[in-house]
Amino acid sequence: MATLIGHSSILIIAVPLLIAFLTPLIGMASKKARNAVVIVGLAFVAFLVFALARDVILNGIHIYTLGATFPGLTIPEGTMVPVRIILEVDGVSVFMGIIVAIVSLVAVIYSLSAMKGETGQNRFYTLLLLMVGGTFGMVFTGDLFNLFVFLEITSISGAALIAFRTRFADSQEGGFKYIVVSAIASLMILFAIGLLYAQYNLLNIGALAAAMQYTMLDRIALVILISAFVMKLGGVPMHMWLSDTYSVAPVSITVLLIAASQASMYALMRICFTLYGVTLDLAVVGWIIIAIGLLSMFIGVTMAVRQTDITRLIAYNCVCEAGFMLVGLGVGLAVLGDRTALGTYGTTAISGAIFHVINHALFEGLLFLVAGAIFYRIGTRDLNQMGGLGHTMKFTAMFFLLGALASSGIPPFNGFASKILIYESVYQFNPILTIIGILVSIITLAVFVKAFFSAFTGALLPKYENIKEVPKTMIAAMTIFAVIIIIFGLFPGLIVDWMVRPATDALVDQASYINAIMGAIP
Amino acid sequence: MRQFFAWLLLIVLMVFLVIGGFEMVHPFGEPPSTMDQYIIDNAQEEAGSNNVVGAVVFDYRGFDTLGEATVLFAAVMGVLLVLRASEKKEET
Amino acid sequence: MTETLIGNFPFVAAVVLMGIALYILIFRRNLLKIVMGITILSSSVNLFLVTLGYRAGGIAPIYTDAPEGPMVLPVVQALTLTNIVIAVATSALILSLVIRIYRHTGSLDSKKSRRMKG
Amino acid sequence: MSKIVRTVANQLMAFVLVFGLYVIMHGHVTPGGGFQGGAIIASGVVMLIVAFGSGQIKKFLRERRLSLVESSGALLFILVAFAGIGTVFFYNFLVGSRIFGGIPPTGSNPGDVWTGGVIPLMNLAVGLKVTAGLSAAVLALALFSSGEEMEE
Repeated sequence: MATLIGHSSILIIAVPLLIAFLTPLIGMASKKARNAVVIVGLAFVAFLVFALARDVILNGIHIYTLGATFPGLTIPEGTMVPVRIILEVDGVSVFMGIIVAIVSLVAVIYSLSAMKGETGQNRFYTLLLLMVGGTFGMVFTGDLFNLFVFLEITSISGAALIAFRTRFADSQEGGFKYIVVSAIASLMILFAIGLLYAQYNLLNIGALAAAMQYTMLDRIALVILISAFVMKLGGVPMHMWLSDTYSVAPVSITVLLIAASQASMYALMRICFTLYGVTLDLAVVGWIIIAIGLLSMFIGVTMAVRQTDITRLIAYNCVCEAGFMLVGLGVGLAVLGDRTALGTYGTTAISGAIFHVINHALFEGLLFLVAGAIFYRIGTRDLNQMGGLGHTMKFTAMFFLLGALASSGIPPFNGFASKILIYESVYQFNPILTIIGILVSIITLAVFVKAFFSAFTGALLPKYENIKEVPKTMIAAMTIFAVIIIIFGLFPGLIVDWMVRPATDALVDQASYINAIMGAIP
Repeated sequence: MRQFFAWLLLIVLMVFLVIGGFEMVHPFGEPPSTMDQYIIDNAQEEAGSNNVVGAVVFDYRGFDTLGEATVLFAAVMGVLLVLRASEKKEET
Repeated sequence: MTETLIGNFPFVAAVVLMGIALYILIFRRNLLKIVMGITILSSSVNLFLVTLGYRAGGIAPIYTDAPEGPMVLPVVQALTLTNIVIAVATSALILSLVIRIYRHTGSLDSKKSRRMKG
Repeated sequence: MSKIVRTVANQLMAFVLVFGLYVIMHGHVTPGGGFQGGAIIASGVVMLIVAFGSGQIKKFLRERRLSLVESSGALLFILVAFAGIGTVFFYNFLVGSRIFGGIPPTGSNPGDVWTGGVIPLMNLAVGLKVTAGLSAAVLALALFSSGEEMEE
């Protein structure tokens, strides 16, 4: 068991890749065997993630040096810097890992019946596993170039999966957009990595953070990195691609795309808090991120009001919720250098943002799954053509209501638990931000109530009289999300203490991240 | 209007980057080399490879190469997925 | 000052190439030209990375029958190799998507397809 | 294409194969490696596609089989990486052993193929993978744009 945990950080990345390479071979022989292998593999990975999470929270940062004579040998003899690729798993990484593990399991369970009858399933599952492996790699790696490589894996397999339904022109265009945006973003990231490498001859995040001088070139690299990652997570100046891709992908893929966007959010946190840390012009960068967040909230919610397509509506809601996280992060970043302010409200703001990351993945995932279930049964996403579906699809209607209430921050659900953390801490920083946030939440609620009434209530339309509830595996997938949402909503204190607080401490504590790589520096 | 902003963005970005190019801390031809010099000195002994780039690609940064091979695999799978013949599922 | 200007010219060349690529990506509407823009962008980044590793009078980092002299930095060459393969993969996938879009809409103009912007 | 082009392409393919294999297997001694050699062989396949037309090539090279070969190459690569997990993932466990275990003398030397540990094996796996992968992608694009029906 100890050896398994010792190697778990690499196994979590390598096992999905291994199964992905195996899937085409197994799929030739038997479809059932393939599905079984995929589910068992992902369940094993999820088990490893939870075991690793427990270990990291109890024993601190987990280091794995690839190709060295033993995993802890970060710096070889005869030099002062790390040479090999190092996986570095701390509280935040493992927190993101938990999100990816849950989301990927649910996505596969949902796909089992949602994809029935489609061609090309072998390749579908292969690419899905590659995407999961890529997202795990993004959150676990401690090396900048490795981050870029895994970002590429995620975006290429994501683009191919978005274009899965080749009979619709929309999907092809969505895939094209996604890959163009991610190619530009990742090449700019590589350029910024080159700028950092040119000055310090290092690629490891911890070692770079220790050597950081914050010169002119570092500022250029910072601007490029922030804009590229904001582009990848769908922040406002570059949010156009998000609604076009999320709405056309198969929904189980959309759920994974949300997780991939959250991994970009994680990368943004890493860049700001760990790579640059206190050397930044904290107030300036913090306010820039707050501004991006405010714009995202505002534009996301106003665009959502106008949508009649249910998936596009939810996609714009994603932009809006990403804004909340960015505001929380920005406030935390702005006061990072100020010990007292950080203690009174800074860490709370960051906790709120981090907690909102997992809540966002859960309730947006649930909403997308519901939209996918409706599409599966009636073949349209247009809200105006729906009506009275609540009579026949009772579970689906209930799940939609649950997701909508959680998303708008209504008390007994998880969205409230994280939004209240953001509101109360941001209020101490700047009250106007909180007022805007509450307003945006209210409009979100209005949007979802409108959508709920037009889709599920009213008289049952005659053409939908034969519509049945969706298959059991789809219900099971949605139930997993729903149960976690309710648990998180009922016991937010426990979750914050066990998972969110360690993640926040790990994010703020730049020194121990560096020490884990470079050894204790006096 | 949109054109104007795009031009502005492009020009600002380029001026920014060109200044960066001229202001490189280490001039062309004299890069810093703490990490690379270690690899050049030890590649033969540790990886047993005369080709230092080969040693970096498959030994020191082998995980990147796994990722890169995976990217290629994903792209080929994607091409075959996107260009597959037709879908049997009828429209509902 | 002029010495650094001339000496750092390779970096500036990479940046100028990047400017050309960004110009194409922002102002051109033809899907194939967008693909070309991405390819040029990745070439410019490759050029930048390779120039980073150059040492004055350096030789290729291969010990087989190596002449005397300092070796250029190997890590950036490995990074460039990785990026070349990734660029090939990206353009293969993107071209297949373009072919599909062309089959559906009969046009390569991004304005003519319904929701394409940027 | 005309008969001359076809014949020349046919004859050249043998040389392309030999050269590609040379580049793959000497990747740890001379410039080159799995990616470069694989790309060389794949370009030979592209030459055949241009000369004979994709319909002809389809008869003996199916993109489905190519993608299986690609999977096997990727699998071989990751298994070699897994084999080192006794110490650490990606550990070069063959240096100093019987297989490819030679250690070259430090400094400039004539070069010996029997060195490099796992590097030659990985070169081979990657070469297999890149050859099959690029050929499959190009073949699929060529077949699709010439209007041929593809299999699943």
